[in-house]
Amino acid sequence: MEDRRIGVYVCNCGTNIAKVVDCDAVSDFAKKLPGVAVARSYKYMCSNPGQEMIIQDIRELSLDRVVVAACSPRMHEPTFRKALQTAGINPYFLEMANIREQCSWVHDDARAATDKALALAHAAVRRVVHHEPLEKRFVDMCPATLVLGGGIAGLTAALELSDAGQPVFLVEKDDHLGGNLARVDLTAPYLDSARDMLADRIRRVLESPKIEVLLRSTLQSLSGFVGNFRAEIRVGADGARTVDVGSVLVATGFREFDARRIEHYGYGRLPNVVTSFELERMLREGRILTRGGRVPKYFAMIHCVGSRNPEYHGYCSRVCCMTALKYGHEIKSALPGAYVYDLYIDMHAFGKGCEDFYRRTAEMKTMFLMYAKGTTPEIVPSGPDDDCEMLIKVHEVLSGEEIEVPADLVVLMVGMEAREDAADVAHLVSISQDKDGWFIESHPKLDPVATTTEGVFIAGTCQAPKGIPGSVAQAEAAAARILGKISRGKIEVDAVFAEVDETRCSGCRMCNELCPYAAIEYDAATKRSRVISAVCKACGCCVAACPSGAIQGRHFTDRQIFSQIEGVLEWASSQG
Amino acid sequence: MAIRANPRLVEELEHYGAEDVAKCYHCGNCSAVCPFSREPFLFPRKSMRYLQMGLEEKLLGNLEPWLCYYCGECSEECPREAEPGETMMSMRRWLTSRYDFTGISKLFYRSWKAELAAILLVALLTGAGFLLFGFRWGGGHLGVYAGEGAFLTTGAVHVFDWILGCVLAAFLGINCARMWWFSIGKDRTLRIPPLAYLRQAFLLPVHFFTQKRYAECGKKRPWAIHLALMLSYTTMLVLIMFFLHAMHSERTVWAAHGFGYLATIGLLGTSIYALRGRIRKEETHYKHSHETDWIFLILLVFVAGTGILQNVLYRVFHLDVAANVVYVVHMMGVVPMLGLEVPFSKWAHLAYRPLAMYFSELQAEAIRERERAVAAAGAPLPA
Amino acid sequence: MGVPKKIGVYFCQKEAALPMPVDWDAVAEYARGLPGVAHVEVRSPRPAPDPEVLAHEIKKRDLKVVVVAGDSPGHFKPAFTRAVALAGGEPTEVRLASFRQHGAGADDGTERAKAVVACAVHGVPFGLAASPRPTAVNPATLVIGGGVAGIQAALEIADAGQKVYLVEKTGTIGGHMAMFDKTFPTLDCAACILTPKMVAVGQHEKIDLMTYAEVQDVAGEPGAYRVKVLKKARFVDPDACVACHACMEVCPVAVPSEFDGGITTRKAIYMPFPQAVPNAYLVDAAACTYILSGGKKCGACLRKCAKELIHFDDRDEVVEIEVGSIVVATGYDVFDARRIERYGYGVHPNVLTALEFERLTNASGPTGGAIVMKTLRRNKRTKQDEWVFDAEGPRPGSVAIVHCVGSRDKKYNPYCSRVCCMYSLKFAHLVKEKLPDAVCYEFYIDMRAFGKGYEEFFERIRLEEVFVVRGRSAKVVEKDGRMTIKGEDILKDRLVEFPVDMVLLSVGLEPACASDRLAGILGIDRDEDGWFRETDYNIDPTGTERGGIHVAGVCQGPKDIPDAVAQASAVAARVLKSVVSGRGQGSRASLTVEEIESRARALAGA
Amino acid sequence: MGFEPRIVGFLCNWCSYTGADLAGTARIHYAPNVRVIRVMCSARVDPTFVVKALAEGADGVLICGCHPGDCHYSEGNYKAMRRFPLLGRLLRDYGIEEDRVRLEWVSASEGKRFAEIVDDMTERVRRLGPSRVKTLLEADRVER
Amino acid sequence: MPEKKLQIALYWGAACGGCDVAVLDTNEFVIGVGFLVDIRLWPIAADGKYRDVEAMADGELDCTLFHGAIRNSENEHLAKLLRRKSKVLVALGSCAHLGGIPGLANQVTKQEILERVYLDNPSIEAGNRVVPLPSTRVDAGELEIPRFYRRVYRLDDVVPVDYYVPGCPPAPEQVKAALQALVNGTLPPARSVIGASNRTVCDDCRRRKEEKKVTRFHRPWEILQDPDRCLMEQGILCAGSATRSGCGVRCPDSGMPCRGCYGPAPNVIDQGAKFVSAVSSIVDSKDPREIERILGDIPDILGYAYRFGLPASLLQRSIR
Repeated sequence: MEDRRIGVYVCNCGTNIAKVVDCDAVSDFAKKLPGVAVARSYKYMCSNPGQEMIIQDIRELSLDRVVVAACSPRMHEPTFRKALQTAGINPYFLEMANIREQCSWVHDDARAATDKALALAHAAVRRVVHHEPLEKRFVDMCPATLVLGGGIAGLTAALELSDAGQPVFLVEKDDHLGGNLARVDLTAPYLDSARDMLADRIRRVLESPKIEVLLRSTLQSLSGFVGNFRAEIRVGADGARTVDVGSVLVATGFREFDARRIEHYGYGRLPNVVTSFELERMLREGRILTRGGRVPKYFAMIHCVGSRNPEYHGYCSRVCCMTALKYGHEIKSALPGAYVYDLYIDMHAFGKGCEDFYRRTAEMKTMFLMYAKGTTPEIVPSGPDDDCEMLIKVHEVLSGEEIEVPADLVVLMVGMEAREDAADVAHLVSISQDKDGWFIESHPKLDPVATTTEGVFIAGTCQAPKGIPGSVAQAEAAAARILGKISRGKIEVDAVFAEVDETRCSGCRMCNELCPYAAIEYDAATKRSRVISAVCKACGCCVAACPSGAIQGRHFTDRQIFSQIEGVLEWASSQG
Repeated sequence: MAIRANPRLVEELEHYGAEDVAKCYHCGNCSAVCPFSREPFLFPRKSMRYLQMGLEEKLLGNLEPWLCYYCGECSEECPREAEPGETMMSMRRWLTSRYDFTGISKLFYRSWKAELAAILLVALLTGAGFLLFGFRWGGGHLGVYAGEGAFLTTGAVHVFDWILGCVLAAFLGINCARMWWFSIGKDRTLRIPPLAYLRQAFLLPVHFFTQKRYAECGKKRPWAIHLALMLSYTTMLVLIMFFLHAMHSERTVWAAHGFGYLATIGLLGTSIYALRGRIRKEETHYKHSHETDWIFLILLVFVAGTGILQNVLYRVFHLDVAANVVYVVHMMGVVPMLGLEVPFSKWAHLAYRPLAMYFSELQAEAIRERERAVAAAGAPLPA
Repeated sequence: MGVPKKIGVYFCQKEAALPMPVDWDAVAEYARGLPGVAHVEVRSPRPAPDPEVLAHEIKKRDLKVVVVAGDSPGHFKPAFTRAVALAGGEPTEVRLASFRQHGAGADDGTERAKAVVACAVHGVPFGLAASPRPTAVNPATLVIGGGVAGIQAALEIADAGQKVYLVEKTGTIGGHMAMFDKTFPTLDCAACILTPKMVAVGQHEKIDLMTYAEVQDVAGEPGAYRVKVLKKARFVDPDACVACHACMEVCPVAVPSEFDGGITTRKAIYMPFPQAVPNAYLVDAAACTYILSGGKKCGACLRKCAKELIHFDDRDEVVEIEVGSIVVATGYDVFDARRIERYGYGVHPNVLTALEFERLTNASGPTGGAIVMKTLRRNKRTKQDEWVFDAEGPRPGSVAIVHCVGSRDKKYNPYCSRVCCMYSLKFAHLVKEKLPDAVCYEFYIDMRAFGKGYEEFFERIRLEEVFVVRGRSAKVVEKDGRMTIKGEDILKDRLVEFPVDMVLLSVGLEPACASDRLAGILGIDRDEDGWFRETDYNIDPTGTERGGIHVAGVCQGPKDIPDAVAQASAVAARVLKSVVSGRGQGSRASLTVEEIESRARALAGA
Repeated sequence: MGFEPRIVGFLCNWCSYTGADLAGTARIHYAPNVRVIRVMCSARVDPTFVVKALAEGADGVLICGCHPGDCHYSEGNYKAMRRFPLLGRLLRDYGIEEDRVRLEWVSASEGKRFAEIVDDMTERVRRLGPSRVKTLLEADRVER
Repeated sequence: MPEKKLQIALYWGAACGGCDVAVLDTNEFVIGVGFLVDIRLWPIAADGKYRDVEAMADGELDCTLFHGAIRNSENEHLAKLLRRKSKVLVALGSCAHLGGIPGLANQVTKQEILERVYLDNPSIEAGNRVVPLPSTRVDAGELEIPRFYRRVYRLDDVVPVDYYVPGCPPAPEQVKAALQALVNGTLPPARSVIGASNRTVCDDCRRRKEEKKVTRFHRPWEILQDPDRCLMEQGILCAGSATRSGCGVRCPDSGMPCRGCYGPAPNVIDQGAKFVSAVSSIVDSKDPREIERILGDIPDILGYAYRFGLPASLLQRSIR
């Protein structure tokens, strides 16, 4: 260690640093530190001459470590790393001391600032001694993708990938493609044909030579890591397939809320209380009748069935309002003399064209009745003189009145909920679920399709309730991620990651659950944990937690940080 | 007890001009911008709501439409163009038809052809009647307009006026009584002490003659126009009912005629202004016109025009024959206008609106009293 | 094919349908000539089709298949479905031929409509028969707009190893998101999640970042566009500038800061914000004394810059680039609250728009995140009194937040801006967090808390004792010397008048002002509200009729950050797909009716 | 000269270090007593680092991470949050004053907050006086 | 058979004598040892005087097994003396290695100890307030007793140590192995830990390990434990993961958690801090109050974390 040849470069940043920090004092001080071969102070280290100076010194003085005391590493670390690389030494042999943003710009006492700069420079010198050469590595990327779920999201992603020439295995539990959308006839707000858009996609998928569709199939197990997954799939009753894939897209969709759970709506008990999907079928078949075979006159849509109610699901299912409005239009088209009521809480008509659709539904004299969140309308039998099957009683909040409306057909706008097998899927592909059972994305804002498991993506309603455009966009976004990885052929693994020293790991599994990216694998046979470096994001959580010191985080090793601690303090104690 | 909603009412109200009420999504903007809306009468949103839901009973007892003077601010600010102002107007028409026990009003509002036919019929009957009277029974001459031997004697006309007036007052009185019943009488929860009726009675003439509430609107011109029209009309009514002799005298009685001319000019001017407004549709409250509005305005212009024409013909040009003919024609306008418009159509509001001001004050007082009682009893106020 | 089916084609229109450049009679005539068509009927808007009458007709004519054609034929489909069912037919044999959905809004509307009808008659989805011919594709991509959507799309494409030109109008990337304090519903800090992405863009070797630049002209065809980009003079070399602030400190000019929503000022030589990418200064030529005086006055910065990087002789330059795909991510402008006079914006000093409040409450804002009222202060330079934010200023004791300002309103923007409910709730939260004693009112119409975790956030706000008033407030007035907000509390059946110290207007989103021009340059459509039109609302929310040009983010329609990001990534998929496979997507406009019809015929036979 | 505390700061790269940089770009002045060591995430801060710093003579240790829910690594800061109470108790048992070690959340936009925290901490540590750890350890040292 | 028997000494500093018992627990082996070595000093088993040791030539002893910590001047003196006389000095057991249980006294001051033992102790007769002093004047002259130090040291703190055999007490087999290596001359390079593994107790623990998420900590007697499952996962604070193995997993095998007597794993500098880090990492909550509650179940964290090694920790002692 003592024979290190360290170069220390103190940037004046014009006067930005030099105005407050005595840069020459810093370089003079550094010169005397053990291992320091050269120390210089210069006007602009980041400028070309500045970088040239470093490069030249590395070559001529055979420096093997470099410290730059300048601005924040967040600004110029890449610049100087490049300079080291140009000079022919490992770019990670660099350490920066931030004496601008965190020193000269925030202090006006020149002495104190210079002291601080000295301490920081000292720490950097101490640290850089322990820097190790790190290389970016690459792992293979298998171009095939496993898509779970043959609904609109799965179909879209499969098509995007296969159109780009990449193989896809599309696994669908059912015996046909289309998922929940196959049950829908028209879509809100433009009343376009869902059937056409599905027919188009299904046909393309089936005709694509790159897509292998596995119907009546389920994923049995998934092993490996990004770029190198192996999936076992059960096909049909007793077939089995093992496929190697580089990425997995989970697009398993949703299931509808079971309206039976809200007993007082009487679904399953009252003949003319139906779910939205049942009305959808009536409309699609052109047979809109009560159970008794009568053409209904009064339709009541009850919104938020199972949604926005803490007893069932606290969240909004996002599409039901627009679907109910759509039914309003459809009913008036199929039965021009019918009356439609919408019993709603808040009208969620937020998409493109949706507010307009809402307005037009209102213009068609759909009667909107607002009930309060936390309450529910009540369905009661009609009297002998009524010309309807049932009456709905509701505390209507916009008028403040208790009112009743006649109804022949009550339509329960059932919300979406996570599928019953979501937990199994989550476990198989090691992703997490939120409290409602939806799969959790890597970052709600900036990474809505990735998961914390590298190489596993989610799209569509398995992530959260959403409409068709949202599902399609997400599916394509996931395809973009996958294509991005495939198109580079290899997966670049950052040089900085955590690694387990297997000779020291005792398999205590303390770390296993800590990694948000599931980068830590436990091998039951050897009783050792292992960090999949391709998946690791180098946060260092496991490093800090490992009670046996078996995990080390590259470029942020205990050794390096200890030296830094000693560096900032030792100097200070000797000076002050 | 739950009230039954009726999806058909909103369809029915279309006949009365409420075409856009279904568009309302209840943002509450209108009630808040309305210069007249104040507790406990929050309108127009709430009335719109009752209408959307078809709560007929609620609407029938609702005086709020009468508290609205259609200044148009609500409609201007409505984000959905649901035309709350026009909806209130339509509700006034509907209420008029409901107060009217004969059902004639309903017929007129639902069919402008029926109204027009009725007007023509009454006009023809009136014309025929006056001609018969003039030529046969009155003993006058077509060549004499005023004084001795006049074609239509003042006395006879005066008697006719009073008979007509009494008939109209009877109709209107019954309708007003119905209005009271719907809005106050039927509601058992409202306790109004008899004295309160007396105490607040001053509101009737005040609102009748000043429409002072209209003046609370941000824009003053509509109020001024309306006031001019109302005062002109009232002046004319007083002149005709009480000073017909003076009006009819051979010489010009400026004390009467001065007012007469002023009132006629007022009537003509304001109604022409209103007609022009309804054609141009620049002002919000003129944007939507029901057929009955046109009929009424045309009648008004016609009556005022013929009224002044006969005067001018007689007094300026001394053309007695022409004046008499115009007089008959004038009466053919006046009688249907008064006979049909006052009890059964638009003109009824001259009675309903001051009454509504009066009743609503009584209601408000009773509501406040009830709330005070509830508060005193310690029960929580409705949130 | 066997015996041709008896097909009936019904042209139906709604009264309110938009005027479309379609000659219906010509299309009807064309439909008559299609195989199997037994009956063609152009229906007038009124009366609406009566299923029972239709059933009778269908039975009489023995139609086996019904094609409903028109702008939005879905509106009539249930009637026809029921009619066919009543007539004993197969309800699945009712097909739609939607002109609007399939882009018959362009100049060749009639031709497109014919093709749409032909596909429906053949029973082939239009998208299948009319998929554009693939083109060769230049692997480079142009991304227009450096907001979060543009950044995401650029990174996504560049990370896959493809060249990207990112053109941004202002001096830095970051867009609106960089201005935000927290993002709903997780309340994570916008800068924390955005700046790493911005830095990544700035440092990406595959991204050619052109800030302070505008697209001037686009020529060529899908897969091979030639784009002229106007690079406005920055007057400071962004690569060499070390962001030392020395120049800014001496600049005597102060103009409203765009980044701070106008609530603070910046200099004529400025960096939009401290984390700007590129992290360098630029000169606002419209404000700089030196430039305006032709070099006769000032020049203080010139003398101050130790690196001598300020070059006032810089000129705008036009560069031409060649790209295969273009991603449009130009974002939005916010609604100008001055347009609604009754809210008193611009009259009452403490009526703020959402963006202003974002900056006020931002830790990097003028008050360090303290929520204060504006106070009157004399400007030493102009000798005038000004309303300014001062970190030590008085804290508002009551704040009202008004939803839907400019949105859901036929007079302004009829559409829902989609994000305001949530950001308003966020504001309420921030107010309660920073000023626990402050009274906070929210005036809303519908609480559109529809996304993941949104409803829970709304519940949380309620627990924080924010007064949530259902009823959009009507106006802000001065009453007894205090600002007062008036509205109807619908659920409580009261007219309310709250004296408030501060009013926040939740202004909606509007298409960016230049989007009209850009649509012209790019040859893409805008919808009636001004947003760029996508190929298909549902299944192609990012494509445009012009092949190789994609839309992402809010410029296609209001959306929140997750949706904008997802869409931006989706666009990247489209671009990467074409680059990886070498097959770009051509314009659909290049297909003729005959071609589509023959393809549909072939597909139907297959 | 009075006592100038020596404080070691462990700042997470994504929020707090960026926030500290922002304080710089915004020229927000604060006490020069904190010497920053950058870590990728507050979860990397091993309690050992804290005791090491104290043993080496630090008068205070400041740990800063992203606000809860904001972590660049989803939930690293929660791990820091979990470790802190137990570490605090450990230090208390050692007799080290509570104010010497602090865990704070600083976002990338909170340059001002960072400055305030540093000032406040410096002031509190200044009031506590120099840490006795190192002096005592040195005094205890036995000649071998 | 070597020509000359090995000369060894066994000595105890501040210790309980358990390590001696551990030596004896090697059973018949220790008798065999007797044939191979001369035990020159072993206070617990044989008579011997300090002056005999002082009389030895430097390096005369081949090896000294020193157990016990350094608490007073006598301990230090003998440690230094034996160091001088021995070729090889072995720190036997936790006390010599890390400070051991006596090291827990570093939580309090010398003053507090004296007060507690001699003044505040309930077993002390009322009025008896005698505190020993290093030197007392009696009729016979100046009476000296060893000086009581401010704190406890490890052996290593006062003399350079060649080998460390951890454990409280060291497992007899490990003692046996160490003695055997000594006799056979197969000792590893100096300054290393012998008689222990390079991994932690978990490596040898037979209990099933799964994923760790703890919402409540229990004392061992508070719950009915699953005998096959990791104690930590059951909420029993077990230091096994942070402790060198070699003990034979005696505690967890008998249903008690590991207390950490073998000291930190080779790469770990501060056993207690690492343990705190690991334990708190697996607390399953994101709510500060909840976290406090869960961790609140752990009593006396300093005692737990450094039960056998407080003087070996980075901070070594309480600064009160």
